[in-house]
Amino acid sequence: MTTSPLLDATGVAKNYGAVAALRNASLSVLPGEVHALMGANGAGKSTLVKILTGAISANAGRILIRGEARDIRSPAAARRAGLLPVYQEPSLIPDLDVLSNLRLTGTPVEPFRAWVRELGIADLDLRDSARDIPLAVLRVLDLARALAVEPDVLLLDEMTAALPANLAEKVLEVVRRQGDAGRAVIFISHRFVEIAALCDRATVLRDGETVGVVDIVPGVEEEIVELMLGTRIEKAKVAARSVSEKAASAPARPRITVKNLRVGIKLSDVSFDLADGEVAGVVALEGQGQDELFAALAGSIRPSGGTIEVDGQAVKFSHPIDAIRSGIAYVPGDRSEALAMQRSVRENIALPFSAALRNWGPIHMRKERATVQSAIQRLQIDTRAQGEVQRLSGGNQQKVTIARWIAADARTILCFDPTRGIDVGTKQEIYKLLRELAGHGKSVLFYTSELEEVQRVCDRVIVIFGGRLVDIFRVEEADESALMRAAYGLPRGAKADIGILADPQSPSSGTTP
Amino acid sequence: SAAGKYTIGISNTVQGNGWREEMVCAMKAQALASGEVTKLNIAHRNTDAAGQLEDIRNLISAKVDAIVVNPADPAGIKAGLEEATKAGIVVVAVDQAVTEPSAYIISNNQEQYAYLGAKWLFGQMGGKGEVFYMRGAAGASADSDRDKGFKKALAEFPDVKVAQEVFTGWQQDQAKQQMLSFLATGTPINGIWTSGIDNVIVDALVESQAPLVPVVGADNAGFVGQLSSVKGLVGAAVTNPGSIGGAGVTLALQILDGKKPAQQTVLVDPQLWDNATDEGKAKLKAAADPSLSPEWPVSISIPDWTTYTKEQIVACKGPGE
Amino acid sequence: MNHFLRRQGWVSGLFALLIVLFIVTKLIQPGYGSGDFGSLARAVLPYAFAVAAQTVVVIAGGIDLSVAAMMALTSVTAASMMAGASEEYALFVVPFVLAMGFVLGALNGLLIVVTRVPDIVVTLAMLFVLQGAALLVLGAPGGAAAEWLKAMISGTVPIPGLPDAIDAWLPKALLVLIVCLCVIWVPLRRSRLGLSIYAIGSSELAAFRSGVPVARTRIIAYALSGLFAAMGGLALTMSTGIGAPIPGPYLLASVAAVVLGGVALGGGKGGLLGPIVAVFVLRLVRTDLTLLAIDPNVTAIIEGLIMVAVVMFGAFITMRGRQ
Amino acid sequence: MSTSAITPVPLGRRLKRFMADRPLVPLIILLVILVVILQILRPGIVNERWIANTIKFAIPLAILAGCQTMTMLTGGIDLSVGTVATMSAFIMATQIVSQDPAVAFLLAMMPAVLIGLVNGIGVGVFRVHPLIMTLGTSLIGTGCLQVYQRTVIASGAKIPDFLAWLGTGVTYGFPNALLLFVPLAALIVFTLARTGFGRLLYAVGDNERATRLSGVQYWQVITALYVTSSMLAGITGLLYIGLIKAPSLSLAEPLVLPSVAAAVIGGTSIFGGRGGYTGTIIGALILTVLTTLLTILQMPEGARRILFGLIVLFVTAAYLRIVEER
Ligand SMILES: Nc1ncnc2c1ncn2[C@@H]1O[C@H](COP(=O)(O)OP(=O)(O)OP(=O)(O)O)[C@@H](O)[C@H]1O
Ligand SMILES: Nc1ncnc2c1ncn2[C@@H]1O[C@H](COP(=O)(O)OP(=O)(O)OP(=O)(O)O)[C@@H](O)[C@H]1O
Ligand SMILES: [Mg+2]
Ligand SMILES: [Mg+2]
Repeated sequence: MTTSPLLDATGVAKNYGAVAALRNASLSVLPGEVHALMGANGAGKSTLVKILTGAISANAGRILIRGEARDIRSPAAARRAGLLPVYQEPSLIPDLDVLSNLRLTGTPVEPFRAWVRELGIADLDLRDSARDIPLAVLRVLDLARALAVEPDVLLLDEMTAALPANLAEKVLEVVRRQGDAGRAVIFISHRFVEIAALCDRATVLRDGETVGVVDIVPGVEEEIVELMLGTRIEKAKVAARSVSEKAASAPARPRITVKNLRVGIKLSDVSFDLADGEVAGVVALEGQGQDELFAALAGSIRPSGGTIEVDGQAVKFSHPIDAIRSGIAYVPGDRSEALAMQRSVRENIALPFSAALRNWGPIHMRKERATVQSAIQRLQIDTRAQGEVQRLSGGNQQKVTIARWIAADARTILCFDPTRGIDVGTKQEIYKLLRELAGHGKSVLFYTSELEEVQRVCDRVIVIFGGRLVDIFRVEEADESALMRAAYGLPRGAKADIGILADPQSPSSGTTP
Repeated sequence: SAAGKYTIGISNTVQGNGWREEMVCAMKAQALASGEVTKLNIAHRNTDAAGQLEDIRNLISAKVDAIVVNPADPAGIKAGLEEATKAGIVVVAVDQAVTEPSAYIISNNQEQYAYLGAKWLFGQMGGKGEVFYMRGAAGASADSDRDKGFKKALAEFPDVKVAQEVFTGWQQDQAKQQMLSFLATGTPINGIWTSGIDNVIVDALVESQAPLVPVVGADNAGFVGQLSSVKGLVGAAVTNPGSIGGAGVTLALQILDGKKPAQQTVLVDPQLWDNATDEGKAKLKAAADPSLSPEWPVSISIPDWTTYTKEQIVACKGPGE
Repeated sequence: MNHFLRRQGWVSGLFALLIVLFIVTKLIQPGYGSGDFGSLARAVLPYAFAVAAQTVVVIAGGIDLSVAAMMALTSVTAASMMAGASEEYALFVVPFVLAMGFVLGALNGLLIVVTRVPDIVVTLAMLFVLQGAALLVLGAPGGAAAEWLKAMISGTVPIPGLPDAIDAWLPKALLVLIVCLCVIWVPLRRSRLGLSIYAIGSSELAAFRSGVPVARTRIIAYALSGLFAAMGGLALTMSTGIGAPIPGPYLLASVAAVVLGGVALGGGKGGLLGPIVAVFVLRLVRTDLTLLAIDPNVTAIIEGLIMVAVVMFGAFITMRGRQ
Repeated sequence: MSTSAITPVPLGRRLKRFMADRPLVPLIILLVILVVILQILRPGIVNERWIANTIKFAIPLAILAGCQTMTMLTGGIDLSVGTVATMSAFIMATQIVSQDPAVAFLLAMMPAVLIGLVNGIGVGVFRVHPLIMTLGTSLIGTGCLQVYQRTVIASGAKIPDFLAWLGTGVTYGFPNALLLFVPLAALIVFTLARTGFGRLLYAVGDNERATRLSGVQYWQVITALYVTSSMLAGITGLLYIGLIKAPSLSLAEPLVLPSVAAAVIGGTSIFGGRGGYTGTIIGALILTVLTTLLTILQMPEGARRILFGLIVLFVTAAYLRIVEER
C-alpha cells in the first residue's frame, strides 16, 4: 500500500557562515512509522530537526506537511501544524516550575501527568522548578509534554542519550506505541540496538546530505554504518579490532583507594581501589550516587565521611585544583559544563595550564602550540571550526574535553559518560584512547550509560545501586545481563528477565529504600 | 545662653560641590558661633525636589525648631515647607527664593549675579564682539535665573553676539574639554562668561596659548588667585557667597528669638571685583586666600549676617561636634 | 519547592528587617506616628514606581538604564501640560502621559529587538534621548499639577468600617501605590504573558523553543517598564507640583532595590513584592539617619555599607544553603 | 540542487566577511567618518592642536574603559572606577601640599587598592553581583572622600608639576600622556592575549564551572582583577587631575557611564567572554570626538543630548551589523 507521507522535506540546506551544516537533506515520514534519522556527529541531524520545527530557518529546501507546502517560522507554528520536537537540549524554562512550564506551552496537565507516570517517573512534584530536576528526568518531562498534546509527528533528538537504561526502555516502549497508533515519530539515536528494536526505516545523513533511506531489517547495521561513515569506515573497523584485543594489565599497586566514602544521603560506604594502568568501569542506573562519587573524587564536593587515598596518602580535596594537583582529572558528561564555548579549541585545551597562580604570567606560545597540537592529533579532533568550540560538532567538543587532560598529562582520568551522543566512529576512537591511556600506565575511572561499552573498555566493573557499591565484576564475568541485574540491585545469579525492551518490574526489590 | 536652646534642621540637595560644602560649613560655624543652637540636623545629599520633600518631612518628624533649606526648586518643595510652617517650624530658604509665602528667604540674587558680570564683560569688550557663554547645568533653576540676567545685559549691548552657548553642567572636566574644543575651532572670541566653573577655563587658555580674552567667573579661591597671578589676564569675579548659609541660620535664630524681619525676603546683592581697576585689584588682593580649597568661594562671611571666624568655618564643626 | 521557599524567605526576611527598623525609629523618635508614616509613603512613591519599572525588565532578563530619564520626561510633560490648564484637563493628561511612557518603553524594547544591540547600550542611549527630550519640553523646572492630583497622595482616606486609628495608618499615597501596582502586576503575574516574561528572562532559547514569542514579550516587558516609569514621573509631579527635566537619583536606587529585593540580575527570578519592601527599607533607613542627626558625610558611607552588607548576607545565606 | 555551495561569493559579502574577521576596521572607519563630519561642519578644526586635545581627553576615558573591558570579560562591571579615580586625584592634590611626592602617591593609591580588594572579595568570595558590589563601594568611597575633604579644607591643594606636565603637556605635537598610555595599553593588550591571567578572564566569563573543573580558583582571578581595575582607575585619577588641574569631589564621576559605553561600542560583550582592549580604545576616541562634535553644534542642549543618544545607538548597531554574520 502506498500512503502519502505525513512529512516530506527535500533539498534542505543550511549554512553557518562558511560552513554548510546541511547541504541537501531530505526526509520523508509516513503515518504510523518510527523513522530513524542517523548520521555521524556533525552530520546535521539536529539542524534538520530544528529546521523542520521552525527553531531555525533553512537557506533552501521545501517542506510538505500532508502534501501541503507549509512555511514553518517558529516552534509555535510547528506546534500548530502538529509537529512536536524534543530537542537535544532540555527546553523547560529553568526558573519556572513544571506546572508553569505546562501553562506556558498550553499543555493539558492531566494527560501530561499520565504520560509522566507511563514513562516511569512516579514521584514528580509539579511545583518543582525545572532547575532542580535532574537532567534525565527533564528529558522525560520534555517528552511527556510533547506526547500530551498528541502530535502527528514527534521528533526526538537523541532522546535516550542521557537516560539510564530503565528510563530509556520506557521511552522506547512509548515511542513504539505511538507508531502503532498511526502517528509518526522521527527518532535520532546513535545506539543501533535502539534503532533495531524500534524503527521501521532509517534516513542516513552524511556531511549534511541524505545518503540513503533503508528499511530496518536484521543485519542492516553494517549498511548504515557504511552510509554514515563513508570513507571513515576503515578506520572505525580497525579501531574496533584493536579494542577487542585488550591487554589484561597486571594488577599494579593501587593508584587510588577509596574507603567507606559517604556523601550525604546519596552515597554511603563505598570502597574500591583503582590501579595504575587500569580502566575501571562504573555501572549504575540514573541517580544511584555515581554523580556524587565522581564529584567527590574530582574535588567538586566534599565527602561527608570516609577517606580517599592517592598513592597511599590520605587526601582531602576542597577544590578541583587539589584533585588536579594529585593528578586526578575529571571529564564531565555534560560538555557545556567543561568547555568555554566561545573560546578556541586551543584555549580550551590549554586552560589547566594557566589555572595556578604562578602560571598567570606570559604564556610560552610555541611550547603551548606544540602540546595542544599533539593532543589534537592524538584525538583526531576535526579543527575546521576551531576558532570557537561552540562551532564544533558535539562529538568533537567531547574530544576537546578529554584532550585537555591528555595535554596536561593527568595520571588519573575520571570519565563520566564520555560517549553520550557520539557516533560509532568517534566512540571507537574514544575506547581506543582510554585503552591506550591505560597502556601508558594511566588509570581511568569510566562511568557509562551504555552497558556494551563496558566489555570493550574496562578491566573491572564497579556496580553501584542505591548509593552503595553492590558488586565488582572482572571484565570476563561482566556480560550485559549480569551487569543489568546488578545495576537493578539483584544479587548475582538471580534470574530476572531484564534487558532492552523487556518490561522490568519496579527496581525497588533491591537492598536499600 | 551658652547651652543653646534650638535644634535646627538643614536640607541641601547637592553634595560634593565646593560652593555647597562651604555653605554647609558656614551653617555649622554660625550655629556654633551663635551659641543658641544645641544640635544641627543636616540632610545633605544629591537628590531632587521630591527627595528634598522627603528630607524636609523627616526633619519635621525630628521636631526641629527651624529648617534652613537650599531649595532644589523654588516651587517643588512648597508642600513640605507649608507642612513645616503648620507644625510651628520656622522656615528659611537660602540661596534661592521659594514660592511658599510663609517661608523667609535670604538669597543671593542669581539674576543680578549674571547681569553684573555680563555687563562688565560686555563693557570690557568695547560693547561689541563675540562672547563664549558657558552656562551651568541645563534644567537647573539657578541656571535659568542666571540666563535671565545674562540675556538682560545682552539686550543692552546690541553689538555683542553669543558665539557659542554650552552647558558645563558645573563640571570642571566637561568645561575644560568644551573650552579646548572650542579653541580648536579657531573661532575668534572677545570674551568668556562662565557660570562659576572658571579656573579651568583660564587654565585652558594658558595651556593652548590662546589670546587671553576677558573672563568673568565667580569668587572661587582658584580663580581669584589667577586674577592676580596670571599675566595679561583681565577678568572679574562676581561674588556669590556660600556663606549665605550662615546668614540663613542667623535669620532663623532671629525669628525664633522673636525678631521678625521687616520683609519676608532679604536679597544679598553680589559684588564685582575686577582686576582692571585699582579699586578692584585691592578688593581681589584682600579677598585672595590661597589656603582655601580652590573650589571654595573666598567670600567666607557676610557682614552683619555672620559672626563666625575664618578658623570656625574652615574647621567646619557645628555645635556638639 | 526549595527554590520557592528561598525566595519567600528572602522577602519575609526583608519584612522582618522593615519591622525592626520601624521599632528602631519609634525608639529614636517616640513621637513617630501615622503622619510620619504618611510622609514615608509619599517618599517611597517615586522610588517604588522606578523599582517596579526596573523589576519587570530585570525579570525579563534585561536592564533599563533609562528609567530615571523616562520619569523626568513624563514628569515635565505632565507638568507643562497642566500648567495654566483647568482641573478637568488633568483627567486627559494622566492617561496621555501613561500612554506616552508605555509607547516610549515599547520603543526601547523595539530598538533592542530590531538592532540587536545589547539592552544596556540601547537604554543608555535612550537615557540621553529622553533627557534631551525632557529639556526640550521644559528648559528649567516648572509647570504645575492639578490640585486633585496633588491631593490624591496627601492625607488619608477614611475607610468605612475601620476605626480612625487604623485609617490614619493607611495614607493615600500607600493606597495609590498598592492599587497602581496591583492593577497591573497581579493579573500580569497570573497571565501567560507574565509567564512568558519570566521565561525569556530565565532562558531565551528554551522560551523560544517552547513557542514563546520572544521579541514581542521583550517589547511588552519594556513597555510595562515605561508605563511604571510614567507612573513614577506622575508621582514626582504629584508630590512636587512641578516637573524637573534633570533626572533624580532613581536609576541607581532602582537597581539597588531590585537586587536587595531578591530579584536576580540576569532574569527569571523574583517578584515585585521584594523590591517594593526593599524600597521601604531604604527610605526608612534614610529617615532614621536624619532623625539621628548623623553627620551627613557619614550617611553615604552608612547607606553604601547597608547595601553591600545586606547583599553579601544574602549571598552568604545562599552559599550556606548550597553546602 | 546544491546551488549555494559553489556560486562565487559576491563582493559585498566578501567585504562583510573581511570586516567581520577584523572588527577593528569598521570601528576605525566609523571614527574617521565622525572626524570627517566634524571637519565639514567646522572646516579647519581638525588640526594638530585639536588632535592632541582629543587624545588627551580620550586617554583617561580609555583607561577607565579598560577597567570596564577587563571586568566585562568576566561578566562583571566596575562602577566604582569614577569614585576611585576621584579619590586618588583628590588625595594626591591635597597630600602633595604637605607630603613627599612618593608618600603622597602611596596615600593616593591606597584607597584604590582597598576598594579593589573589597570589590574582589565581595564578587569573588561572596558572589555579590558586581554591579551592586561596585555601586556599594562607590557610595562608601564617596562618603569617605566627603569626610576626608573636611579635614583638608584649609590645607589648600596643589597639582604636582609632573602630573600637570603629563596631563596637559605636548611634545613634538604628541601629548605627554601617551608616555603613560601607550605602555599601559600595550600591557593590557598583552595581558589579555598572551598571559595566563588574560586567558582566565575570558574563560571565567565564558563558563565559570568549566574553569573550576580545570582547577581555576575563581576568587583569586576575580580579586586580582578588581584590584587591577581599581589601580588602573587610581592611575587614571592622577592623570586626570594633571589634565583638569582642579580637584573636586566629583572629578571623574562623569566618566563612568561613557567608560561603559566605550567598552561596549568597542565590541566587548557585557555578558562576558568576548571582546578586547584595542576596540575599546577606538570606542573611547569615538565618544570623545562625538562630544566635541556636539559641543560645537549650534543647537539647544536638549537636541544635543538626543543626537548624542541616537548616534551612540546608531554606531553600535551599525558596528554589530557589520561584525555579526548571521
Ligand atoms: N557555526 C559553525 N561554524 C563553523 N563550523 C561549523 C559550525 N557549525 C558546524 N560546523 C562544522 O560542521 C561540521 C558538522 O558539525 P555538526 O554539529 O553537524 O555535527 P554533528 O552531526 O552534530 O556531530 P556530533 O555528533 O559530533 O555532534 C563540524 O565539523 C563543525 O566543525
Ligand atoms: N547555532 C549554530 N551556530 C553555528 N553552527 C551551528 C549552530 N547549530 C548547529 N551548528 C552546526 O551545524 C552542524 C549540524 O549540527 P547538528 O547539531 O545538526 O548535528 P547532529 O547531526 O545533530 O550531531 P549530533 O549527533 O552531535 O547531535 C554542526 O556542525 C553544528 O556545529
Ligand atoms: Mg544532534
Ligand atoms: Mg551535534
